[in-house]
Amino acid sequence: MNFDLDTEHLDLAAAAREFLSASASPAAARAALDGGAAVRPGREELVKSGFATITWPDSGGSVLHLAVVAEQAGRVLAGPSLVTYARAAVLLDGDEERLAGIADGSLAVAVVDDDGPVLDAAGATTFLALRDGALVCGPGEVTVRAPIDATRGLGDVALGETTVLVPDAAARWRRADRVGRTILAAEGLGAAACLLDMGVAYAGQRQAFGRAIGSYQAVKHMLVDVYVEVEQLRSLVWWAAWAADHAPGELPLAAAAAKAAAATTLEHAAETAIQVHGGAGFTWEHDAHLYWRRAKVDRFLLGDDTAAFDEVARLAMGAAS
Amino acid sequence: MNFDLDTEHLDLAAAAREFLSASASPAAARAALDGGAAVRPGREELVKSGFATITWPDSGGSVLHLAVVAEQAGRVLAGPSLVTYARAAVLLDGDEERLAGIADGSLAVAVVDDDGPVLDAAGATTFLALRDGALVCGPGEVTVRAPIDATRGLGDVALGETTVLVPDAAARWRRADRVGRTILAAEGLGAAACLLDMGVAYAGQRQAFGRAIGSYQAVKHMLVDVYVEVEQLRSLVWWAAWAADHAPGELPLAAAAAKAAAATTLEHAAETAIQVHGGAGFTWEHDAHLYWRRAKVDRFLLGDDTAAFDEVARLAMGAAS
Amino acid sequence: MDFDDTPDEAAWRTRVRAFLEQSRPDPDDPRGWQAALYEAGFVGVAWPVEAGGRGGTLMQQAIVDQEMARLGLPALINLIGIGMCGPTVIMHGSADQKSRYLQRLLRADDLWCQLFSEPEAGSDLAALRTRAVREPGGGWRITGQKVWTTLAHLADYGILLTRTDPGVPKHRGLTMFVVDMSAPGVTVRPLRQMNGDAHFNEVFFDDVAIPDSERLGEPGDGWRVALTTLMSERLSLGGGGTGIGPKPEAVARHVAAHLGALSADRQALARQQLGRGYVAALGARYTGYRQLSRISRGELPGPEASAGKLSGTRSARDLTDLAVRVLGEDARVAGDIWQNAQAVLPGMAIAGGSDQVLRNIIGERVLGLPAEPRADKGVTFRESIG
Amino acid sequence: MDFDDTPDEAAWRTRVRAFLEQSRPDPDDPRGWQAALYEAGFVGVAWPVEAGGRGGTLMQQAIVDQEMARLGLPALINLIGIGMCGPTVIMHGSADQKSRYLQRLLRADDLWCQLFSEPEAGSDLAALRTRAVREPGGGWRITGQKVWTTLAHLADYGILLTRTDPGVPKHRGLTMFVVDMSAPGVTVRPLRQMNGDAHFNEVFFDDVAIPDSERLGEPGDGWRVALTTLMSERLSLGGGGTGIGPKPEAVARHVAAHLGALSADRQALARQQLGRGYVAALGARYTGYRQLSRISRGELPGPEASAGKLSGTRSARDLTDLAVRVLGEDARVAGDIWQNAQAVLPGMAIAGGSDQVLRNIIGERVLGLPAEPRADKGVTFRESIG
Repeated sequence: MNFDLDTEHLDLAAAAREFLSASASPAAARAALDGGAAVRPGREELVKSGFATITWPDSGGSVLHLAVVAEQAGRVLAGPSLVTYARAAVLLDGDEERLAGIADGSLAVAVVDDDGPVLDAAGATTFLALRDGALVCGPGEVTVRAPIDATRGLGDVALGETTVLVPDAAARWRRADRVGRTILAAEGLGAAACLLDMGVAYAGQRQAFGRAIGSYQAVKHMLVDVYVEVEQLRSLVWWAAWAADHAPGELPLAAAAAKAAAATTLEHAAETAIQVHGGAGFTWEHDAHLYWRRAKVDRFLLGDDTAAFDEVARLAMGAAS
Repeated sequence: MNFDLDTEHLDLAAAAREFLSASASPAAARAALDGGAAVRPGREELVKSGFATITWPDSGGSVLHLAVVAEQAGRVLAGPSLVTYARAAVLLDGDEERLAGIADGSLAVAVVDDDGPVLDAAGATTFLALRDGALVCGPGEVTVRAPIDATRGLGDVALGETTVLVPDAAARWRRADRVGRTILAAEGLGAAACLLDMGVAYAGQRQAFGRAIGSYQAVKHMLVDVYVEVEQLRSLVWWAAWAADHAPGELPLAAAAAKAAAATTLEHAAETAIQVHGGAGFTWEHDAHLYWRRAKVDRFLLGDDTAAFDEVARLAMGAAS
Repeated sequence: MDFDDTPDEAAWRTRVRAFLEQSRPDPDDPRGWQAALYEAGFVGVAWPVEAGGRGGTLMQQAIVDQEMARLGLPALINLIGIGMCGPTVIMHGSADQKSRYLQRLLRADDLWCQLFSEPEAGSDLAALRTRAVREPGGGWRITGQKVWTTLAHLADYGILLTRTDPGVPKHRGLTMFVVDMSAPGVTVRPLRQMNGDAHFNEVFFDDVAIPDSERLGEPGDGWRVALTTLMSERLSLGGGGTGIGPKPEAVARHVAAHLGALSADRQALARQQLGRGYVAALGARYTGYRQLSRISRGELPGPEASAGKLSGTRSARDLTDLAVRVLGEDARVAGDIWQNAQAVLPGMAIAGGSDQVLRNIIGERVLGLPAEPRADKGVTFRESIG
Repeated sequence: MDFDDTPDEAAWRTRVRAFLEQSRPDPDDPRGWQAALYEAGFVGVAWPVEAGGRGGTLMQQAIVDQEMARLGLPALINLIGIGMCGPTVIMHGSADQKSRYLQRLLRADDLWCQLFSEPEAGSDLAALRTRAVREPGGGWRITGQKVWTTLAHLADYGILLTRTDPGVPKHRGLTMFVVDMSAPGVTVRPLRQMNGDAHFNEVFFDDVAIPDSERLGEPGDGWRVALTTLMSERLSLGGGGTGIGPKPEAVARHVAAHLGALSADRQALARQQLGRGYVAALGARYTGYRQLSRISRGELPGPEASAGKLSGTRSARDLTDLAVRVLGEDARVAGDIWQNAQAVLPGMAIAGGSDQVLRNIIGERVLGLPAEPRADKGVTFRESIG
């Protein structure tokens, strides 16, 4: 058994971290929220880096590779989401022209899930959707909505004239959804791990009543509970990504579990980080609320946490009976 | 505003405590569980004391009086439950003969809720039930079931030939149910408060690493959370009892809230007490598990906690719209 | 047991209600609104007459508060002054200070703020660093920074806790002053919270002069003076923290309006979440009534009054979360009042005593559990900051 | 990344499986079952050859454990001996002790127990009071009481932690022995747990003689010896606490069987509770695989291995609660396996390190948060007990 990242993955993580932390940051997320500054790194830089298209046919990358990158993207609240690229790769599998268009930056896509605001709709010109069981593609009118987390680029999409790309695409759509949930969970993992680091660092340094607040059980145990959740989320993300690459039969359960765990873990990590930071933690200038905003949005993306828990239960009971 | 017990209630509580702690105890509950010893104080002593029939027409007592007694009964895990008497008083209102029979010990009643095991079925000879909207009364065959908490006397009841006592009794039945939930919550309050006392006493005295374990935040804060819940449960029990006596319009919400809060608070108090007591807390000889057993049974009596929360929500939304 | 007013209370309530029902406060003139209420006798009800108050009872004050809330009237602008600063001046001020400040405070001629917390002194307030240095002439010079100061941008005066002697243990080297917020060297900077609003301020003191006559209490006695302030805060809060977060009735109304759009499964889940939050909110509300009953009998609220805040932050969080969830697809974007409410709540668990500090207080002072050994005991402030 | 065996591991698994699949253990002869496994080479796999073991890897041992669990075969009777007592003798025993004890232990000729906890020394193990007094002839006399001793009623030997010097700080005055459980003065009394079963024992020592040759490690060095034992416990647990409580698959099967009897609302609630518990259980399981991967690479599990126990006690509680709830009306009475499972769980949060102690360990040793000041530091044991 070797359920751990290999050297290759660790090198990839380091490279992604270097690129992403130079091009995105909580400060950029704040600027996007505050004055409508562009989301960073943005589509252009992201595809240029090659990280977004790592699961493209010729890139030789796996979903696990993309998950490793996505964790780093989550740490710095990068946008647009790698979820969008992960889903596009599955949906457009075989459509070399469009995949090349995304990779060279000429095609800006978003994936339309339901009637609600769409992830990465801001700046997208081409939309992929499931209509009557067919994968369709077309332009759309985007109304960007007032953001909770501006890096998610959510907007309402009114689809224009669409073309059918794949007539019988339900299975493909479901796989894209599950790979997307896996990558969403990986971004959540990065954000949660970053919040934990922030909390631990502050608790180790901030003094109250003559000692570091992290020495008090109330603070220490709060952080430990987050640590346990973050590590278990990490395990679920790896499992889901591995299943996407190697065990399609395990993907439905693994992806739903990862999605659900990411939603609750990130929310818990964000609320704990704010609490540990005391007064400073709920100021605009502190980074904590930017991650908290991410948590409040992400839990509702690609189906909400309630739907994911429900799916886990149905799959578990189905497998058991 | 005088939302507090009066001297009269406090005197009653003291008298009830004296009687009940002399006649019942966790040790008696353990003996009942272990070797099938009789439940204490038992029907005979309980009616002789007058406390059980305090809401009888001529006793001049209110539901609040009975709630005050019930709290003390809960503290020592007394049986049978005062819930049975509280409901009988409402159901048999006007039926002087039967009420007198219960009061002089010649009639041993239980109230049948649904198809499941019935509270205080053990030793009962006469059963009250709602059949097609009518209050009926009759003998029954009791099969006592293996107890979780032996003091609850749960058994399956096969009703024999019944007589209709009140033809159109739905409203009366509902009121009896709500008064019963109030008294059940009062017993739960007593049990939870006793568990809190046990936990606080132990945490103040037990030493680890050179100081009392109650000085550690992990233990202290656990107990504080229980304290807050217990005091809020107390407020809800008083409110529900007061509403039963003076504000029937508030009783449905108050009784459902008290029932729900009692279920969760008692369970939380029991689990915390066991945790605080460490190894000693999960031994047979320690009293904690007897209260824990009470918690595990009571949450399912007179409708479970889930049903009570659902009812609170429906009533709240009904009142709001 | 009853929820009724005593005859005296009922008479008072009638009088209050009659006045309030015909009042039409101008939203652009909060000072005028408070002044009008003061002239009518409904501000500082429980303050002594010689302090400009009415010499009434805490219950009478609570009735005024209840009636104002019931009618949805705007809160008093000088809330901090009335609840915290004024009582401190009453207890520790000189006759001169009392005559200059108290009536004007009640009438909102002057607005007040409370300058205690600092970036490095939150839960551990006594660790504050703002220095007051005595001048040869007897006056004082203040340098330092305060934070989380409500109303500082409008306030005329503030009560200011400073360190005058770093050479003694931290609780013993503090001194309290009244500071003129328009004095040279005082800078107020609004502080944005995570929801984007700026309810609080940072206040900087750069060599600000305060005459010795503006001292409150003896030099070195500032901690005892500050405890009066904090005790008064508890008194003025009343109701056991039931004011935290949205009213449960408002959430129930909102959920009821959106319930029909949800699937049957989601409706069942929403009812569970609403029921749990609602029961907790009712528990806190009726526990607040027990505290009010004690006040009605003339007793003072004890440390157990903080219990409502502990459960209140929790139930407010759960109820607000539900309110957001029932928005469905719109829950992903901002623009709804519940989204904003959600972003206020994390601060609630910290402001006015963090959950952790409140649990310590209740554990030790209500349950009688032993305190933790104090690492900073007997150490001088100077040593403690290394 | 893969979940596959290495070629060596796969070959080993094939061999193990072939043997286990044809084995037919007699439930009335647990010693015989262990002996048969030992003769086949599947007990003490990772123990050194000179200790009677096979000189194999921890991963090989883990594969044996996995295959036994997969086939539902009975656990080894001498689990405590193999996991905790034996490794302690290997590390600290004399050549004579090793030759007398180790192989017999692996073969279940002798059963062993571990005598550490006392009524007054649980989480704070080093506060133990059982006294060992040196006799003029060099032997020792033991008086005191141990508790929570698994298997003491069957054990032939035990490793016994005693206090030999109350005049030094508590960690320094301890000494470890091997005790013959049939020695005069040893009394074993079963201890019933809250579910009515008696898995543990109290053990009383009334002036029990132990020769000095049965000492494990130097006098006063008992704490260091005990740490070896506790470290071995962590090693032998593996899998990150996923063994706590019922298997999530079993709960899912049970819930699925009862779901049809519930209302649609209750079904939705049940699925939420199952989903939450199941996700937590999967999270713990796959985190356990990460630890196993480390073992497979030859690394030792660190303090983070305790994380699974923290979440495991929680998810086991929630899943078992659901399993009871779906019984409907029958949930009010006993007689179902889930009712019994429920009554075992409160002990799980305490046994093998309370949740509070584990959180301290992870907080300090994994997250690097500062330790609390120790009230008992440098105080002699005699002083500490007043």
